[in-house]
Amino acid sequence: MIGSSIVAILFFGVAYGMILYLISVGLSVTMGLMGFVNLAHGVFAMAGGYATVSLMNTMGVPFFPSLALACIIVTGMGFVLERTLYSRLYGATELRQVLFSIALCLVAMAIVRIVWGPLAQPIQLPEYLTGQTDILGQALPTYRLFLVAFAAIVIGGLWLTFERTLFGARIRAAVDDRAMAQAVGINTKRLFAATFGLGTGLAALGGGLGADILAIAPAYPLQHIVLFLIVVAVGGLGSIKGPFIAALAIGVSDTACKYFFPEVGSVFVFALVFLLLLWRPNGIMERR
Amino acid sequence: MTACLETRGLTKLFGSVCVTEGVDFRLMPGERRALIGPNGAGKTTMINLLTGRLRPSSGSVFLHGIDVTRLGEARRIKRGIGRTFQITSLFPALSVRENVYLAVAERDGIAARMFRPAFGWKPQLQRVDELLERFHLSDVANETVQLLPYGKQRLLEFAVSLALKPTILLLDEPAAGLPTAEAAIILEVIDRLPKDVTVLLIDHDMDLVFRFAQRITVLVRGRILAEGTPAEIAADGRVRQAYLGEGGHGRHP
Amino acid sequence: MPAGGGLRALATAAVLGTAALMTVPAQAETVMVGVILTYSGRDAALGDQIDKAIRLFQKLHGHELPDGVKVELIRRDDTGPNPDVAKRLAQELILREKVDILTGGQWTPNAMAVAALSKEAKIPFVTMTAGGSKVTLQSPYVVRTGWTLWQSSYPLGQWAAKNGFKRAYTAVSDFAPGHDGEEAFTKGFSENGGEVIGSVRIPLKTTDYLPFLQKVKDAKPEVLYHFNPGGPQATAFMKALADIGLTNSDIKIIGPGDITSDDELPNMGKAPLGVITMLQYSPAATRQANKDFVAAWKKEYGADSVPTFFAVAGWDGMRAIYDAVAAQKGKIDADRTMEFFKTWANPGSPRGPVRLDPVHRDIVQHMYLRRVEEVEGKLANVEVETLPQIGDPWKTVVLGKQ
Amino acid sequence: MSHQSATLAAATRPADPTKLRALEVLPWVAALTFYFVAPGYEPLATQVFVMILFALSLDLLVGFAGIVTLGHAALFGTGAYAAGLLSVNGITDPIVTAVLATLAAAAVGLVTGALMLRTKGLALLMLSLAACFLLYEVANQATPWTGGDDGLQGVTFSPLFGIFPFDFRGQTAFFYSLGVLFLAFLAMRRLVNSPFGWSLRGIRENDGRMRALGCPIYLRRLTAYVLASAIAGLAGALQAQTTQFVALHVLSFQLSGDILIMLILGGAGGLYGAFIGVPVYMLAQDLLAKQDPANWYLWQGAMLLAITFFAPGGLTALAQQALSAIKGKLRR
Repeated sequence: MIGSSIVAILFFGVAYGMILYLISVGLSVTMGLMGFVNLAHGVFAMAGGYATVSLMNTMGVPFFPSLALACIIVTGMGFVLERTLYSRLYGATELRQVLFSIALCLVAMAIVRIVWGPLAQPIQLPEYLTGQTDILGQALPTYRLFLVAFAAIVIGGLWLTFERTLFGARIRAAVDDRAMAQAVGINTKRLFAATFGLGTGLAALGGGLGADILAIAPAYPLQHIVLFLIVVAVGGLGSIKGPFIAALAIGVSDTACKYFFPEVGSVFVFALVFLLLLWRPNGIMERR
Repeated sequence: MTACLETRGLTKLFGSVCVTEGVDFRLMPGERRALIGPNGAGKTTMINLLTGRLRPSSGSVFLHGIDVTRLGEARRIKRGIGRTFQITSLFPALSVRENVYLAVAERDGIAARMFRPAFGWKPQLQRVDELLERFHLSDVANETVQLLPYGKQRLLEFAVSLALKPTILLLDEPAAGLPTAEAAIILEVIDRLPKDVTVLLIDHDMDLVFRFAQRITVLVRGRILAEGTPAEIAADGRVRQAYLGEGGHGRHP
Repeated sequence: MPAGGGLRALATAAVLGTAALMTVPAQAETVMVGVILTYSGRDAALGDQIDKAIRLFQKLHGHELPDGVKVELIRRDDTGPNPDVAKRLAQELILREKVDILTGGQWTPNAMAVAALSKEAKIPFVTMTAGGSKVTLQSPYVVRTGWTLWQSSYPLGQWAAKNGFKRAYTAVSDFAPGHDGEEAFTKGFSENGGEVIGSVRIPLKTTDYLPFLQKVKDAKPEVLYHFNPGGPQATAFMKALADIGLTNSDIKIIGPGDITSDDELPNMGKAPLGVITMLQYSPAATRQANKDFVAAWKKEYGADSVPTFFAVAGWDGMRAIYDAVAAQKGKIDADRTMEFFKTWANPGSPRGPVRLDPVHRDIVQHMYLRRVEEVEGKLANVEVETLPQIGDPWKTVVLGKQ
Repeated sequence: MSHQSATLAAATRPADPTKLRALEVLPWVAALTFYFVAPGYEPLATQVFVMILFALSLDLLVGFAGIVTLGHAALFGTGAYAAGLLSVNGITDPIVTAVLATLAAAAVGLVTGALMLRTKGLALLMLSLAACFLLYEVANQATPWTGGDDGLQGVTFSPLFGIFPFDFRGQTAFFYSLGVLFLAFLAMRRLVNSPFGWSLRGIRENDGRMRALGCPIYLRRLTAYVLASAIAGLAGALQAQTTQFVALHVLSFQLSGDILIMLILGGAGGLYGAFIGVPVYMLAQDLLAKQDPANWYLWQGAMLLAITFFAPGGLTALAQQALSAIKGKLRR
C-alpha cells in the first residue's frame, strides 16, 4: 500500500514537473538566446490559461481546440511584444530588463483583473478526463495521466525540432555564439522573434494544461515566476534538456516533501535550489 | 640572480584549442623586454596568465622566485605587477581624476577606509594631480571618461596603471592607434620610467620595439619561437619567416 | 469702488454664513464608518460579497435613521490577509478620517491587528467575517457578526462521534481559523469517544491538494474533517478529491460550510455530493426573511449572483451599526455603543434569529447541518438538522475552564 | 545604455562632499513641515521614513556596488522578525532591540552574501530570490514562533527613552523613525563619500579593472552587502517598532520588488533617489489605491514602464536635466 502511494506521489510530481517544464523551456531558450532577464514569462502562461478557459466557458469551444487556439493567440501576442518592446531592451542592463518585465507583469495582472475579475478561473474538463484510471493495478487521476502523456508528446516533438530541423540548428548556433551565427548569415532578428513566439506558445500550453495545478488567477505571473526562473537557472540557460531535469526534480521533490514532511512546506525546495545554484551557478547542464 | 617574473611549462587551453603551450619565460629585474608575434600568437593571453586574470591549464608562474600560480589577480597586483589593457578598460561614468584616484587609493591601502571623505586624503590627491599633469590630463580632470576622445582615454589608461607604482609593468599595445601627440607623450613616459622598473612591452610597431627593448621574445602560436637581443632577432630567419610570413612573401629574397 | 467691493464681499459672506449655520442641524450628525475589506488581490471575491451586502443594505435600509443623521462609509483595501496593512489603514481611518466606528475585519489576523488598535483608540469595531475565537478577547470594543470556527466545528465533532464515526483525520489550511477548526473538531470529536488518528496543515496558498490527500487516503480514517478559506481553494479541493478517488468513498468528508460555499458549488462538478457541512446560512433556506433577501440581491446583482454567508455577515454587521447609530441619534460614544451591542439582536436576519452574547460580544445564531445534494439538476447545500442558538463554544469549553 | 551611465554619472558626481548643499536640507525641512501641516498623516509619514531607510540600503547595493538583488526584503524581514521576536520574549526597549535586529540582519547578510557574491549575473539574481523565498518559507512554516500567515501577535515596545510611548497617534513613531533615518543617512553619506564608497563605484563601473588595481572585489562587495543588510535590518526593526506588528509581508518577494521600484523611480546611485522615489511612490499608492484599489497595479506598471523606457535615471536625473536646461537658458 505504501509502495503504491509512493508511485502515486512520484507520478503527481512528474505531472507537476512536466507543466513546469512546458512553461519554462521557452524562458530558458529565450534567456539563453537573447540574454534577456525576463521576469514576465508567467504572463504568457497566464494568458494561455485565460484564453483556454474563456474559449471553453464563454464560447463553448471544446477542450483541445481551445488549447490550440490559446497557443496560437499567445504566440502572436509574444511575437508582437518581442518586436515592439522586448527587442528595444536587448543589450540593456539586467536591472532595466528586470524592471521592464516586472512592469509588464503588473500591467497584465491589472488587465486580467479588469476583464475577468479577481476570482481564479475554473477549468471545466471534459467528462472523460476526470476521475481515475487504472494503470497496472494502480488507480491514478485520469487528467494527470493525460497530462503526462500529452506533455511527453509535445516535449518529444520539441526535442526533435530542436535537434533535427534547420530552425533548431539555427537556435543552437545562436545560443552558442550569436556573433558567429550572424556572420554565417542567420537572420537573428527573425530568429529571436520566432523563438520568443514559440517559447510563449509553449508557456500558454503549459498554462492551459496546468490550470488545475497552478490556478488561473490575476496573481499568477508574480506568484509563480520564481518557479519558472528556478527551473531555468538550475537547468542552465539556453539548454532545453537541463530544464527538463530541473523541472522534474523540483516537481517530484516538492510533491514528495508535501507528502512526507508537510510541516516543512516549500523550505526544502528553496534550500535545495539555493545549494544547487551555489554548486553550479550556471545550471546543472553547464557546458563550459 | 632570481628572475622577477618567471614561467615554467605554462600552458593554457580554451576548450581544445591550445593558446599557450609549454612556455618557459624569464624576466630579469630592471629589464626592458618586448614580446612580439603575429596576431593570435597568444600575447595578450600570456599577459593575462602573468597577472592572474586567467588560470593556466598547467605550468607555474613565479614572482621574485615565489610560486604565485594559485594567487588571484588582485593579490599579484599587490605584489607589484601592473598592466595596461589593449582594449581600454576604465570607469566610464567617473571623472578622469576619480579614475586615477581609485588606483592611488588601492595602491596606498586606503581604499577600504569608510569614514574620512575620499577627497580629504591630501597626499593621495597630490599624487593624483601629479599623474594627471604628467599625462597632460589636468585640463580634463573633471570630465567624464566616456565623453573623452580616444587618445585621452589611452593616456588615462596608462596613468591609472602607473598610479599603482608597479615594479613590473606589462604594457599591452600602449600606443596602438594613437594620434601622434598622445603617442609621443606615452613614449616619453615609457622612456622616463625608473630604471628599476621591469617592463614587458607588447607592440606591433617594430620601430618602437627595437628602440625600446634590450631583449625580444617572439611568440608564435602559443610557443616561444626565439629570444635574444634586437640584433639577434632581426637576424633570425625563422622569425622573419613566421612573423612576416603571410604578408611579407614578396619582400623576401 | 474698492470700499464698495469689500462691503459686498462682507455682506455675501454674512448671508452665506447664516445659510450655512441654518443648514448645520440637518447635517450635523454624520457618522463616519471605516470599512476595511479585501478589494484587490486573490481574495477580492470574498470582500466583494461583503461589500455587495453593505451596498444592498444601504440601498434598502439606509434611510431608516433619525432625521439629519447620516452614515458615511470610507472604504479601504487591505489587499488580503495582511494584518500590517489592515492595521495601518485602521490607524489612518482613525487619525485622518476621524471615523466613529470601524468595520470589515474580513480576516482573523487583520481583525486581531485592528482590534488591538480599537482598544487603544476606543473605537467600536464590528468584525464581520473573521472566524478566530480570540478576536473578541483582544479588545472590549469588538463585536462579531459573522461566526467562529468553533461554532461550526465543535458541534460537528460532536455530531461525527455521535453518528458512529470512530477514526478521524483533520486537514486544515495553515492559518489561525484553520488551527481553530482543527482544535474545535478534535475537542468535540474526542470528548464523545472519537479518535483523531492524524492531522495535516496545508499551506494557505496551495491549490494542489493531491499529495496531502494521498496522505489522508493512506491513513484510512472513517471521516475527514477539512477546512479551507473557501473560494477557488474549495473548488481545487473538491477536484482533487475526485482525482484521487475519495468522492463517495469509505471516507466521509465533513467541515465548515466554507468547503462547499454556494458561489463555488456550480464549479465543483459532482465531487461534493454527500459532503456534510455545518454553517449558519444557506441561500436556499425558505425563511421569508431569507427569500426577501435573496430576491433583493438577485434584483440588484443579477440572477446568477448568489449571496453567501459572507454577504449575510456583512448584512447583519450593517444592521448592527445602523441600529447603534439610530439608538444614539448619530452621536456615537464608544462605551454607550458597546452597551447597546450587548443587548442587540436581529430576529429577522436572513440566517434566522441572531443576537450578541453580552459577555464576549460574539454572535449567537442557529447552526445548520447540511448535506450536498442534487436539487433540480444543480448541487445545493440542503439543511438536514438545526442546532438552535449556538454561541462561541470556545469561550465556555476552553476559556471557561482556564 | 550610455544614456543610463551618463545619468548615473550625473547622479554620482560629488559636489565637494564635505560641504552641505542647500538642497540637502530640504528633505528634513519637508519632513518637519509635513508634521505641522498634515496632522493625522503621521503613520503614513512614518512608513515613508522606514521605506526611505530601506531604499537607502538597497541604493548602496544597486546604485553604488552594482549588485542587483531581487531579495532585499530577506534582510528587512530579518530585522523586523528579530525585533518582533525579542519584544514577544520580553526585550522591549526600542533602542536595544533596534541594535540587536541590526546585528541579526548583518549576520544573515554575511552568510547569504558570502555565498551569493561568489556568483554574478543571473545566478546572483536567482540566489537572491531563492534566499528571500527560503526565509519567507521558514517564517511561514515556523508558525509556533512567528505566527506564520497570521503574523506575529502581541508585539509591543516600551516607551522610547522610558518616556515617549508608541501609541496609535504615532507621534513617537514619527520622530523616532525620522531621527533614526537622519542618523543612518549621515552615516551613509559619510560611507559613500569615503574611499570605500568610491571603490564600490569603481566595482560597479568595471569590476575587472578594479581587480587589476589590486582591489579584493569579493571582500569589498561582501562588506558592502553586510553594511546594506545591517541598514535594511534597522529599517525592518523600525517597521516592527512603529507598527507594533510583524507580518510575513516583510520577507516577501513583493516587498523586494516594490522597494526596487521605489528606488529606481527616484534614481539609484545618488542617495537622494530614495528621498524622492519612496514618497512619490507611496503617496501615489495612498491616493490611487484609495480611489481605485483594484487597479493600482495598472498605475504601478505604467509608471515603471515609463521609467524604464523614458527615464532610466529616475526622477532625480529628470530633475537634474531640467535644472541644467533652465540654467543653460538663463545663462544665454
